[in-house]
Amino acid sequence: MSGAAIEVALRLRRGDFLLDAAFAAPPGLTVLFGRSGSGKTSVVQAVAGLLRAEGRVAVGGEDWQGGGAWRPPHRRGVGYVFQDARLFPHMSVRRNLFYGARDGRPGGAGRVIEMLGIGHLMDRRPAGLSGGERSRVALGRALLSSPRVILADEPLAALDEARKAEILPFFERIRDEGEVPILYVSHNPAEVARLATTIVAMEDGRVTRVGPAEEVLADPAVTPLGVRAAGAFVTARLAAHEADGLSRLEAGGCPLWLPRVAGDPGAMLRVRIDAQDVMIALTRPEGISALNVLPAAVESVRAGDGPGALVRLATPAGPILARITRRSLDALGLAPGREVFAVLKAVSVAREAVSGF
Amino acid sequence: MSGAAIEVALRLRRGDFLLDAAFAAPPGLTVLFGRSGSGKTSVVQAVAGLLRAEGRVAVGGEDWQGGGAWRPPHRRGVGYVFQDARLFPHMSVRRNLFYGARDGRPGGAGRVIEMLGIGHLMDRRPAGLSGGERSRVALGRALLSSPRVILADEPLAALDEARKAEILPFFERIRDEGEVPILYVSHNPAEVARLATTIVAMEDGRVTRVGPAEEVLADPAVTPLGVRAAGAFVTARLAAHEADGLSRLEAGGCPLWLPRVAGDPGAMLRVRIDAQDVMIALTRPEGISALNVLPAAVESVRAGDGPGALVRLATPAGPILARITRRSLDALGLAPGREVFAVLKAVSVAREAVSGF
Amino acid sequence: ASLGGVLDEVAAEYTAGTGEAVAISYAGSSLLARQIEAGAPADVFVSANPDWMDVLEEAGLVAARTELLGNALVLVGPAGAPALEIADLPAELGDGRLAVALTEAVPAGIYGRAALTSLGLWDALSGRLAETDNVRAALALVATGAAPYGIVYATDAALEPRVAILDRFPPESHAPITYPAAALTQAGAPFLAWLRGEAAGARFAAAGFTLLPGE
Amino acid sequence: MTFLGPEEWAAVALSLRVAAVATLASLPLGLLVAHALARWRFPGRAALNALVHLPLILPPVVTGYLLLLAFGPRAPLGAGLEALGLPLAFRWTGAALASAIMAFPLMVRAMRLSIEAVDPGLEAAAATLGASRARVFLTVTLPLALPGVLAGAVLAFAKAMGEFGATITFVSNIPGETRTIPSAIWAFLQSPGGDGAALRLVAVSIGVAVAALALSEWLAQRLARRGSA
Amino acid sequence: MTFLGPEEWAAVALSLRVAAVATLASLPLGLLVAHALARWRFPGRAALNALVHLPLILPPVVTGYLLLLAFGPRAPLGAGLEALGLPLAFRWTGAALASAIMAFPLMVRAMRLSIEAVDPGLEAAAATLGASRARVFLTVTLPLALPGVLAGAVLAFAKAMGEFGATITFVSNIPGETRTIPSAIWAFLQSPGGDGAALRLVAVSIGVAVAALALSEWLAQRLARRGSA
Ligand SMILES: Nc1ncnc2c1ncn2[C@@H]1O[C@H](COP(=O)(O)OP(=O)(O)OP(=O)(O)O)[C@@H](O)[C@H]1O
Ligand SMILES: Nc1ncnc2c1ncn2[C@@H]1O[C@H](COP(=O)(O)OP(=O)(O)OP(=O)(O)O)[C@@H](O)[C@H]1O
Ligand SMILES: [Mg+2]
Ligand SMILES: [Mg+2]
Repeated sequence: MSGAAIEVALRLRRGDFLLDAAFAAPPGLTVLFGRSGSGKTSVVQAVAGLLRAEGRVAVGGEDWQGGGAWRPPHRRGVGYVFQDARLFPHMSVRRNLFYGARDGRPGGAGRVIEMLGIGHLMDRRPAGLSGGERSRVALGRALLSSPRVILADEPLAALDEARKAEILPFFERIRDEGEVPILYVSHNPAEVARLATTIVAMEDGRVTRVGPAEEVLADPAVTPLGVRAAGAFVTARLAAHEADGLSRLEAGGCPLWLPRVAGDPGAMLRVRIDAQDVMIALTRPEGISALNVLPAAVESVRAGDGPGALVRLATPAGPILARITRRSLDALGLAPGREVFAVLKAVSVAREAVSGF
Repeated sequence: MSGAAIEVALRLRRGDFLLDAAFAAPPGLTVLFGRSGSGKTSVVQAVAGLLRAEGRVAVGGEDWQGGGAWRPPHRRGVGYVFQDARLFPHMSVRRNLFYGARDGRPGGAGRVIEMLGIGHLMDRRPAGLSGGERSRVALGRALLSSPRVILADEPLAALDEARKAEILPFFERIRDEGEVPILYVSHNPAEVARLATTIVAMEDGRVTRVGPAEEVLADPAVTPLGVRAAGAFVTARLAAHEADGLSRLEAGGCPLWLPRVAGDPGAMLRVRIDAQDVMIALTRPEGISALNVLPAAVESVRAGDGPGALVRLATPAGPILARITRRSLDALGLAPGREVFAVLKAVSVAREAVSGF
Repeated sequence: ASLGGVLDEVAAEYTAGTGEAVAISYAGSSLLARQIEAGAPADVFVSANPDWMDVLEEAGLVAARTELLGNALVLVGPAGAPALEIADLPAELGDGRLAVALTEAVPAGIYGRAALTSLGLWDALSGRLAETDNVRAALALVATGAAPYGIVYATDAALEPRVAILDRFPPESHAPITYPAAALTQAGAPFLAWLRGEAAGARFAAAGFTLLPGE
Repeated sequence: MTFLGPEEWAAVALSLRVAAVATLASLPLGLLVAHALARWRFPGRAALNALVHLPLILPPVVTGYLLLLAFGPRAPLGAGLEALGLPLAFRWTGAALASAIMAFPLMVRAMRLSIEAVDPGLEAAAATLGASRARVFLTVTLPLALPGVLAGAVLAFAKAMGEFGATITFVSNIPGETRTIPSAIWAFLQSPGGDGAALRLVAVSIGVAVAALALSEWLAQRLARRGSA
Repeated sequence: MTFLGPEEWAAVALSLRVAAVATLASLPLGLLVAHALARWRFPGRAALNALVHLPLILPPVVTGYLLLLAFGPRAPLGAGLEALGLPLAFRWTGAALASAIMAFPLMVRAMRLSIEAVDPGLEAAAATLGASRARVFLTVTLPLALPGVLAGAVLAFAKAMGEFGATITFVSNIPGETRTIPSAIWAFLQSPGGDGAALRLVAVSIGVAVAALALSEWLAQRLARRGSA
């Protein structure tokens, strides 16, 4: 596949475990997703050249291995954030951070250090750090090595929500600049939903699904992340920041109010709307605290085995998903073609769910 | 304080960092909560006797240290799940699991192993495990040592949601049996909200807030977990499991429909309702997919600096919180005393948010 | 130590003749003397160094002593080297070294030093020595070519094909080289007598030793 | 066997016995000392460390001579041990003692290095699981330090096979009792014409050592494999 | 100084020089060999391992004799080195060579143990950060193996201070040039009445070694402290 930023076709045996994974991902952030033990770290290590797998690895159009060729790890230029931090215990945090910085302090180092909140730790050794501090330094070390690809294996698992919220935009920025592809392992549905350009779902060493995040997450038939992660992406233009702390967006002519989002008026934004946060009403509701009401038509209905059902709605803003109970489905008589209203609380749209292009 | 299951008053210097933390927690699960580097692991290590802090530690009414006395770690009987797994690299998973099992295979071992999904790994060595597999074995090892207190330092951080969902009820069961107190470190608001009996919030080595989880989480003035974690607990009786997969609960005379919960009809349950999932309507909404509508009266209103506001509502089921925009607050004219309706989607109440007593 | 080999043969004959086994412990004279002092279960002591025998005698450990054997000191060079007068050594040595056992500690070295001194060569040669911990090591230096010349016992020189005897030191240039032997216990007397016997004498003579009349 | 004469065989057998006994008998003490030096803080630690290294620093003759003074039949210690049924002077047991002492610094250093490399966090983990100090040592520290224990044993065995100066000084060079391979080689080298026999013994010595090395490397590899799968 | 005579002082000074040079000069090769034995797989690895251990197994005299055969002035190797300005025969340089070779197995073993204990995951991490094999070795493996390097150096130094048999056989005993402390001690012990002088040198020897040990322990502690804070 041409235009792919990361192309991988690997075969590898580790004891009883057989890895046989192939996928190609466009520029941006590719999430490797799957249960514990499904082979995510194995794929990442093979891309870094640390596990010698058979098959092909190509990044940014360069062949790193395949057809007998083999580029050794130190010439691959990966920024690998290990699942275990793997800091050098005999070096200070500073020396750890700049170990991979080929020529001194790379530009932007200050920004990275500030974002990670590790400025006050520079002279410590890893043994004197807390778990989360260690994982932040490990992240910084990989980012500061001016990598050609970032391999991040659960980089935020040990961090608190506030810190995560500070780091996520950084990944988004790299993703949106599009120059350095990112291969990102995560178990966190919110993180995946927010960051992913492409999702690669793994199971038992094999790839069970690859596709653009929008598609994979909005496909009610495939919910590798669990049904609670189902949702849709809406493209909207940022119209104005309003006085009471809300931002007004416009999507297909409909206004959409969200808690203040980042960006200048006029910017195009991508907003993720979780199926779980959408209610369906037969008449436009009045006197209710939900601010966003979109006219919609039921496109399809998919009832599962449990009490829930996923309803796909066509709105002027694009298709969105709603997750409701089967009881409501019946009570409201929802069937394809039915005209309804989609109701969405402004505060339900997490700040993390909005990103630029 | 008498009746406390865990009592701690510690002073310790680690480089620049000063730990000065005291709290007493009743039986159940005590969450240590705080940003990375705030001293959570230090407290846990001091309770285990691995860090020699000045001060007092008493667990289950026994004094472990204080007043010159010192009980060495191996006689404290803690089941410590380390932040880094710390498995013995030269032993098989089986030998790791049963290392602390004083007399052979403790009863219930099979159940723990199955819950953790590590039965097929028993003959492997830790080097042959994935990150999540390692953390599961570490959890199993601590649980199988028949501890007098469980110290769990971010035990689930490396696990996928499905696995977490399998393990959380296990912690709940131990919590609810009440015999083995648990000190639990976590960054995950959903986990905290679901598990905590008591919350200890830490900042910079000091305890900034201790209290029953219901109080701490429902107090709009203190949201150590971030405003998105605010919520209230409602006590309800499980009335019936209905045919379409929903369970009917009764709380203060009001019916509450939730996706099927565990338990037999008649059981008393504790249901956590996130402030974020509650909408407010001036009239009882009709023709809408939300199943749960409770009559309510506004008790208090707290508008923050941002676009949001927390509204405390008195309902027949007890007080609940709603998080809405300031704009809606104004549009609906909400003020203390006002009669309204609280609207809650059945699917919004996560399965994890319901637990027995 | 220079007695190794011959002594084994002599002891084997003794065993064959009397049926009594003999165990021989080879080591430097100083070492053996110290071990005897410390209580080693030895019956007979044959020493290359009369001084150490004196020490034992003074300590009252010696039952009967006799001067068993004598030896001669020779100048050796690599096999095939032209003959050389000892007196010409200083001139011929060039920047090479003269291999010799320790001149202050090891008997062969002590004799060598005395001989060089009485020949008036000590001052010229004392700075050009390569001293070793035993005669065999000195011999090895010559045999391997590390040192062009060496002073060793005649008995050692005779059995090393890579060296040739260039000259002999006059016996009067140094104290007589004697190997005193002593019975340390009553049990040692018969073997000591055997050592002085004819069969043993023939063996020692064949190995190049001179037989001393005793006392 | 035509390659070696009966006396030479006796020396080989004796050396093997001496080296094996020296190695095995000093192993427990070596472990204890190594653990103490690696992990304990106590007064006299520096002195113990120096004492352990002494045999390395002193010329072997001196060590042998000191042994003779301490354990000779006339010395109280030696006499006492003899009364207890463990005669050392001029016996192979004494050769084993001399070899063990000469090899001790090598053994202790290797073990100590490996013990120091064991992650104290794992020992702490074992303690939280209820293991006493002794159990922690036996089940965690020792197994993880096995590469060093093995290396220490191999070094000690090799050193014991090669030890000469202290041995000959302490227990002399008595065929069948204390004439080990090195003593025999030395004796052969001293007597004119003994080079051939010396060479044969050197060859045997090398053979034994190479076999011991190969065995230890194989064991170490098994250990390593065990650790990684 | 009245404690030691000028000749004895010369022996002490010489021993220090020989031991220091032997230790420092063999350090790089020791590291290389230790790294090779610890981490590389190549044909001849077992043979190299055996070769390194040989000086431990062989009686020192034999090693000295072999050195004589290899590095004597008549031997091509020895002659070649002499032509290059590095004469060994009867020179203190030769004594250093003999000591270095005798100490080599101890040095290599200690270094190898420490190198084997370095987490390969850290070396892999360094490689992902663009470090070449040489840089990985110099910035990660070597610093982390420093305890073993230090231990190896100390062992080698101590051994070199005590080495006697191979040295005297190879370079004999020339006052001021090759008469090291052990040679002097040995010589004193040979003559009745030399014990006093020998004892004084033994004391000096112990003093030097204890100082070296103390220095190394202090360095090791600094290293350890560095690693944990
Ligand atoms: N050896 C040390 N020397 C100096 N400071 C230390 C040392 N060990 C820990 N600290 C500091 O102590 C503080 C508390 O560490 P601790 O491990 O208890 O944090 P934590 O709350 O568990 O954080 P995390 O969530 O990141 O695991 C941190 O700021 C850390 O930098
Ligand atoms: N050395 C080994 N021998 C045998 N099996 C191994 C070995 N290393 C890894 N495995 C197995 O390979 C599988 C994939 O491991 P990998 O580390 O890639 O999983 P992962 O998807 O990263 O899991 P996690 O989310 O738990 O980190 C696991 O089932 C693991 O048990
Ligand atoms: Mg992984
Ligand atoms: Mg921590």
